[in-house]
Amino acid sequence: MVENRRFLDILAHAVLLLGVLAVAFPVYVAFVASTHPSSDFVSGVVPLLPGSEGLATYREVLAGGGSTQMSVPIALALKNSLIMALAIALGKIAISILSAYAIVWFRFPLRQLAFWAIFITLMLPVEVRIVPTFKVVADLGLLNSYAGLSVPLIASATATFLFRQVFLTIPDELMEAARIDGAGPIRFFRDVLVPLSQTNIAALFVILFIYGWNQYLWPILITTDDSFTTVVAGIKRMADVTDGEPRWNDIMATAMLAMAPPALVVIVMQRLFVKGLVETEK
Amino acid sequence: QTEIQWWHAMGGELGAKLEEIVAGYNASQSDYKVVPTYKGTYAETMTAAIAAFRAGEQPDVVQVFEVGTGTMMAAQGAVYPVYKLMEDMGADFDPKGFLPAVVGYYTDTEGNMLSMPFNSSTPILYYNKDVFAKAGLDPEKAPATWAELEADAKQIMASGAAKCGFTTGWISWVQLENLSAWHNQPIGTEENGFGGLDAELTVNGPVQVKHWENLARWQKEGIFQYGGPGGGADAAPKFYAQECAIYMNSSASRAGVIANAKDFTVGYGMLPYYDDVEGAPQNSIIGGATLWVLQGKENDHYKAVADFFHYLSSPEVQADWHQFSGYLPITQAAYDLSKEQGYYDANPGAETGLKQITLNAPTANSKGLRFGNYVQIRDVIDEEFQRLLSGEVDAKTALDSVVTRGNALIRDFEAANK
Amino acid sequence: MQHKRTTFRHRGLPYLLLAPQLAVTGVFFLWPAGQAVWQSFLREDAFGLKTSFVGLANYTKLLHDPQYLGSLHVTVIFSLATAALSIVSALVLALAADRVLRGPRVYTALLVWPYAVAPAIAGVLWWFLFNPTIGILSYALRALGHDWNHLLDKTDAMVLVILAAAWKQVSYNFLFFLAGLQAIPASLREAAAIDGAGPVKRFFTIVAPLLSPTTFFLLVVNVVYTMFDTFAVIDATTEGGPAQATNILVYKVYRDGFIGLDLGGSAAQSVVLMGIVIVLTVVQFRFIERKVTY
Amino acid sequence: MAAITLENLTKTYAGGVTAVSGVDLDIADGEFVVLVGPSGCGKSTLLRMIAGLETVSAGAVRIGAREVNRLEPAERDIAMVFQNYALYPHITVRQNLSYGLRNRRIPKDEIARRVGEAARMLEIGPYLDRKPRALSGGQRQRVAMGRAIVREPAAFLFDEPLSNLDAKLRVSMRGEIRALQKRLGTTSVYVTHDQLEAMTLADRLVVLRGGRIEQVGTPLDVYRNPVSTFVAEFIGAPAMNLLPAQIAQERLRLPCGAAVAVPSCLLPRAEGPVTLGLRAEDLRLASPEDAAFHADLSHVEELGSQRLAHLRLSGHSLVAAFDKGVALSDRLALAFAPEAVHLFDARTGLRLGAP
Amino acid sequence: MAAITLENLTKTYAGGVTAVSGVDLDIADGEFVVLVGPSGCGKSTLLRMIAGLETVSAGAVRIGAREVNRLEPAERDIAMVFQNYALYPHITVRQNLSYGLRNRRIPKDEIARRVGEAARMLEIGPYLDRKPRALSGGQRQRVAMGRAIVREPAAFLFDEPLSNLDAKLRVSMRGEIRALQKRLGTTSVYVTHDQLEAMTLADRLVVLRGGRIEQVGTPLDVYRNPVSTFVAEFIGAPAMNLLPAQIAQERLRLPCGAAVAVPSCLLPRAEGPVTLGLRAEDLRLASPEDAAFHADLSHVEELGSQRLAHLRLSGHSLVAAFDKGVALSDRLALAFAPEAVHLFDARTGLRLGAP
Ligand SMILES: Nc1ncnc2c1ncn2[C@@H]1O[C@H](COP(=O)(O)OP(=O)(O)OP(=O)(O)O)[C@@H](O)[C@H]1O
Ligand SMILES: Nc1ncnc2c1ncn2[C@@H]1O[C@H](COP(=O)(O)OP(=O)(O)OP(=O)(O)O)[C@@H](O)[C@H]1O
Ligand SMILES: O=P(O)(O)OC[C@H](O)CO
Ligand SMILES: [Mg+2]
Ligand SMILES: [Mg+2]
Repeated sequence: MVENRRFLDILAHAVLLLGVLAVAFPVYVAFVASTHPSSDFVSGVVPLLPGSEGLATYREVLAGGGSTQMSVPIALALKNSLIMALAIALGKIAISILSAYAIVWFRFPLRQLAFWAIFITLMLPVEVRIVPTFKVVADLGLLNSYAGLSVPLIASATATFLFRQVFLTIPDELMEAARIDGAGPIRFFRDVLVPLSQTNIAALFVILFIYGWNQYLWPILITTDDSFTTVVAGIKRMADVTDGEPRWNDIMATAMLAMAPPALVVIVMQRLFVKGLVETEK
Repeated sequence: QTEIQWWHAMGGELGAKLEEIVAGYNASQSDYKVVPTYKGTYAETMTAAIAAFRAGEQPDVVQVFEVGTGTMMAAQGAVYPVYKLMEDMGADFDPKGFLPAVVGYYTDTEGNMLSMPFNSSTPILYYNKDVFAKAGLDPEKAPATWAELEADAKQIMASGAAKCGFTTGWISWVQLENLSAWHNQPIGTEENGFGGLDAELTVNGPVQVKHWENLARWQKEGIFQYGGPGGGADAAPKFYAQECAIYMNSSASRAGVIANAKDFTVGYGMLPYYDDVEGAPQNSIIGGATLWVLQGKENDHYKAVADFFHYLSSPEVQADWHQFSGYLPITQAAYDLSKEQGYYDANPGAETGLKQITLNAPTANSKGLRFGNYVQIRDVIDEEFQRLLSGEVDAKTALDSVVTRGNALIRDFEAANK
Repeated sequence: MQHKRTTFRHRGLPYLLLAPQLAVTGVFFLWPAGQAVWQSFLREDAFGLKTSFVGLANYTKLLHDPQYLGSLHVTVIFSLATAALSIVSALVLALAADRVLRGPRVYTALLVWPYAVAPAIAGVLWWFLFNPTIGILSYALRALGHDWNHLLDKTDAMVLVILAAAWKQVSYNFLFFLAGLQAIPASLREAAAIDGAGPVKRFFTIVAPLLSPTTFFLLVVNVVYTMFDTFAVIDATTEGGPAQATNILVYKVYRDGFIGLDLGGSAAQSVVLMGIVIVLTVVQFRFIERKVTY
Repeated sequence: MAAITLENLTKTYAGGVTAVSGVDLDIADGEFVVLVGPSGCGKSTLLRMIAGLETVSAGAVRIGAREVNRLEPAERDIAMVFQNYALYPHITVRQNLSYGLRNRRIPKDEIARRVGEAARMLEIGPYLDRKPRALSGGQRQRVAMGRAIVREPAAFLFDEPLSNLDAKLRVSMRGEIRALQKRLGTTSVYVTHDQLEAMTLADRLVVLRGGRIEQVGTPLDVYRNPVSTFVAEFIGAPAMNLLPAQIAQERLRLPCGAAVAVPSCLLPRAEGPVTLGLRAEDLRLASPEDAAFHADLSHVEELGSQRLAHLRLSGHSLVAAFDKGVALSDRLALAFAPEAVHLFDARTGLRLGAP
Repeated sequence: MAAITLENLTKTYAGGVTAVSGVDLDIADGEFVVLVGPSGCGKSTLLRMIAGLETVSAGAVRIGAREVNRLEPAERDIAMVFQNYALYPHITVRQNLSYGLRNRRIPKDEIARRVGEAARMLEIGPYLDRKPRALSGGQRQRVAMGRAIVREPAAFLFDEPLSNLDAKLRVSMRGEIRALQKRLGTTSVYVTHDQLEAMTLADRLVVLRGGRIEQVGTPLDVYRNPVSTFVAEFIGAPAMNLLPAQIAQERLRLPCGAAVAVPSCLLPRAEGPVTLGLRAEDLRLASPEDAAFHADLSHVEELGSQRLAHLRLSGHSLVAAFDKGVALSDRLALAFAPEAVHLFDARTGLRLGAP
């Protein structure tokens, strides 16, 4: 290190600790709120120390008992979220790796066109053209289905773009060596490319899982049947109450349950997560 | 077994009760099964149903609040008028058994009932008797006029019994639509829109302007606290937390009030009025929602719907729902049954709403409203009210703007439904 | 557009490989986008029972609609403020993390997880913190003399959505800045130190300019994020209010389309938004391609 | 094993660059040919056309008797060793070696035998179950060689296989490659831009320049009789000293004015300007009387075994190599043998007279 | 300009690695000292301690009269040239050169003067307004030098400044650096792992091994009298031949059994096993009778100016360098002068007897 100034080091730690606190504070409050009985919120301010109702609240929320705002048990919504997130992540990886392969290692008429047709959607979120997309999905009869929840969201080009970037960094010679070794395109893909992209695939999986899990508007729109509700979409339902008072403890418990899986994925697979994130964007 | 979908907007205690009623129905017979789905607020439920209709995934029955009536009525290929449904299905159905104040809102010009009344309400006034007592006011006497209310509120605040005088849900419904009806002021031309699609809003009259001026002033003085747009989700907690002594909202808020007001006694009163306005108090208009049947289903679905509606309008179910929720009894039979059961004696104040809508024979100004795109106009009203409260505009400008923007929406609707 | 020095010679295979992606993209992206364009020339009633062609009327209306222009204004403020807030705080954190020798990984782990929190959840959390009645932060603010009320006060509402949106985005920016900082060769900073530049001077004359590609990248990504991905944040907190003070463009598309049931107007807005996204995509793409070859 | 014949081989890239043009070359069965030349002269392109990795724009490549222009690389019966080794990073050394054989459905035991033999020959037995990343540069190089050997191809193609190694390792690997090729007797084409590597490895050297063959010959041949100043400067380190000179009256007049008598049989023409080439080791210290010319010492580099004297001669710099221990003064009297003289056309740079 | 003194300098990294231990070294004012040694021997660490980029674990660094252990790099009055040049990529060459001066608030016209002078000296005038990325490797190298020069520091520190350049450029840049330093007379410490660079540049060579100084001396000194087999193998190319041998009765018995008479004054001890070192150029062809030993020729490398004969002697390999043109048979009779003999302790590898 260039400077060995203690003051700067202490300042750096202080800034980081402050950052960690700022980042954690809302979640801490949510956790605290989830452990108090709902009556504690009717008057006054949210307490700052955990209460004793936690287990009961979570149990109740998971089973969906009693709460009419959320007419599906959260356990079911969690399952739906999981299915949706997995379908999006796996589906996107599968179609993207194939198309990136075609774009990088083949020259063919209309390649340019295919390239732009795919990449024009790179940053085009579904929200922007939500009404017609909804209509298309409805016309295809995909409302209230896992396919409807996931397929329209696997189309975006981010993953294709990542694979393209990864493939471009693979030395030309590797494919040449494989060709000399008698491998055709399929064999090269299977024997070399896929195994080589393993960590990229895993990293991308982490990112896409989070992306899929966190979807909000889309599941709200295309599910009219509560047995397909996802947990992130469902929370809004709990917060909107007519002529009554939101059940804060239930809402916050649901929020905790909704953010725990992706947050855990990030923390446990931090290395893959960072890799996936940095790569999908650059 | 035929399964029918019912999308509704009943959250909280009301939702629980609704599910109980449905469960009761499902248990009462084995041919049909009703599946209730909570779809959020009234506006969300209605728009979700419309979007679903476009996508061919509509529910059989959808609960639409009173101000959606204009839009639903105009959609002739989309809704199955209830009178016709009952007729087609040969159900045993007597439109005359319904309270006129209720069905008037939902009938076409020929007097046919288009949707099935289920939960009709009207706004009333709730107050905290303990706070009143603490402030040295008579806890048995609700303020009857706005002047009294202002005076009471000041005394309450001065005594420290509560931080604020009053709050309210549904600004548009309570403090504009009902305010107009209660003071016999027109909300729009063409008999508040009942006369045709070419109506225009007229809510920028002097009474409305004066009231909104007062609300803005009271808010600044702390007498009034805003509870948010739409239903006013933040209003109820202020009342429950004893922050505000008075709370105006739907009679159907009663269920929630009873459930949440554990530490104090609640009093009930009619909406306040300005005693210098001639003809006030007239009568309040109903709110709440009715059940609309959507087209595009198999016949057996409609059979099921008819059967279910029959069950819903039975005096027992209606009386139970009315007593639990605070919604008006929509049939004479349910009302009579409740009386018979001694419900009103045991629950003083429970009859307030009913008395209020029947206070006088409705005039053209007080029988309700029926404009196209009114759901969107409600958003406009909320926005303009927020502008008023934040000091951006004065009451006159806000209401003028409601009229201009509202009229534009009505024109859009007219154009699209030609 | 790059490809490999040697490529496979097959004719049919590449089309086969592209088929699934092209199909999904075509059906769920391009086709709806085309629909949006078509719809933007129509007027329709809510139930879709009556349709008429109105030409550019929806666009003209849009351009003269003070609500729409207001939303444009709101979007610009919201995007820039969120981007600025999250970028600056992330940069400060990244600089600190880059400086500490021990435990940067621990700090990183503690800082990155909000990225995993759904925008909707982030919105709910901050909405709860700032709830005028029971929220702990509004309580604290009241104690400090500010009567927080995002239900009425436009500034409060804007601050709320900016905080919620930025909170979630800080971790993302942090990671990129940290990577950017670590990619600056240590020898450059050492050279600058030998050249007599202290830490502050080094930051402004060497580190900041070298980070500028990262910063530019983050700026575009953050603007895209705030313009489009914060839908859920808005929906879970202010729903565009009060008085449309936080009604950003993408939220307005949804509200006018699904709640307002003004399909033509909403479609016209979609088309405008898609134009914006495509411009941003091209800008970003240029930038990425340049970096790859650099 | 097979001979390789290139006939009028030409490559024009899509962009319009003609990287190789009209190359004719016969490579005998078992011969070790090195393609050498500066960066961008088309060495890799030429090699890759032989391998089938680039299409041929004109001309033909023949391996053995077959014209292979249209064959896939895998069908040409060649093996290639790449500069970056191009080992499959995700599989073990053993799998790397056997991949090509498995693709060709060679029986398992035959694969095992060949891999074992190659491993023994290259002494990579202990690493067979490691992944390439766990190997040092030299070991990776050997594995890359091994992958080529197990295929038992008709020819080896090498594209700068040693340039990723450090100097010491490069020297020893170069010995190994040479020894191995001798032993297997496989026809080999080897690309490098390092003249030392070219000199020490080749049976025959092909010097390329701008896509064309400049000179073909044994290393010593090329060293002794470069056909042009281009080759003269390229082959040999330190590079050959080149000085402008004049021929007049059987004498060679140097820039400093000194004139050296040269037997006329060695002089290609009677008159005119030429470029004089002298190798550093062909300059020797002379007594002032014997001296062909005098030059100023600018500095000396001590290589330990040798002393390199950097000299100035009327504005031209030249280098002379001396044995260690030789004492050098500030101004040196230098001489050279007439046979050591290389003469080139002053304008075209082409060698004058007999090689 | 100033002398640099290192006293018992030691560096232990946080991880526990002791990269440099107990180094004592006096570098005279104006001297050009090269630190050389294999990768990881602590060269960079030593240099960076002088620069102030690493803290000192024990001992002292003195520049001129001052102990600088606790001074920031900027306060030490040194300039450093990095392996990757470390040019600021976002500003022009001119701004790169002047950055350090501006930080020190040198007046504008003085800055302009110094930059102009450095640019002239290094011939980078035409590139002054380019950004570094628009320069070639050699040009970047010069700019890096320029940045050091304009500072007019007490000492230059170089960390492998040439290792990113290709072979030809490296040779010419090495000449330029040497000339420049001579001209400016600035004390310089230069790190490299290339022994040739070390030999040709250094006034004094410091050979490091495992964080300790193995030998200090002029390049020729070190070449001629390596203190250990480590130095003997490291300095000189090809590396010194090392053979196990026995001393008995004033004779040196080689592995092949041959015994060579060596004057006893040259023998450090009367008896026992030793390691015999012989440089390739010290071996000469002899008549069978004169031969000290016979060896089998395994192969010859033609370098053009030289022929390197790779030989086998009872299982040991050795290399002999011959002039070009020398004819070599399959079995060579070789001799060497008694003075050419280097003897090392067979166990410790340390040089035996007088240097
Ligand atoms: N794929 C390509 N497309 C267009 N031009 C190319 C391509 N590959 C090489 N070239 C050009 O062809 C010429 C010869 O390139 P080639 O790679 O054969 O040179 P080389 O002798 O191998 O050089 P080096 O020693 O740098 O590897 C160069 O001018 C190069 O720019
Ligand atoms: N920052 C560090 N932390 C811990 N150990 C280090 C650090 N830097 C270097 N080392 C170790 O110190 C020893 C000496 O490293 P140094 O970089 O000085 O070697 P070097 O002689 O410069 O090698 P090279 O020729 O590869 O540059 C090595 O073992 C290295 O692994
Ligand atoms: O809260 P409710 O159900 O009484 O309805 C209130 C209003 O009528 C809604 O428009
Ligand atoms: Mg090449
Ligand atoms: Mg080093």
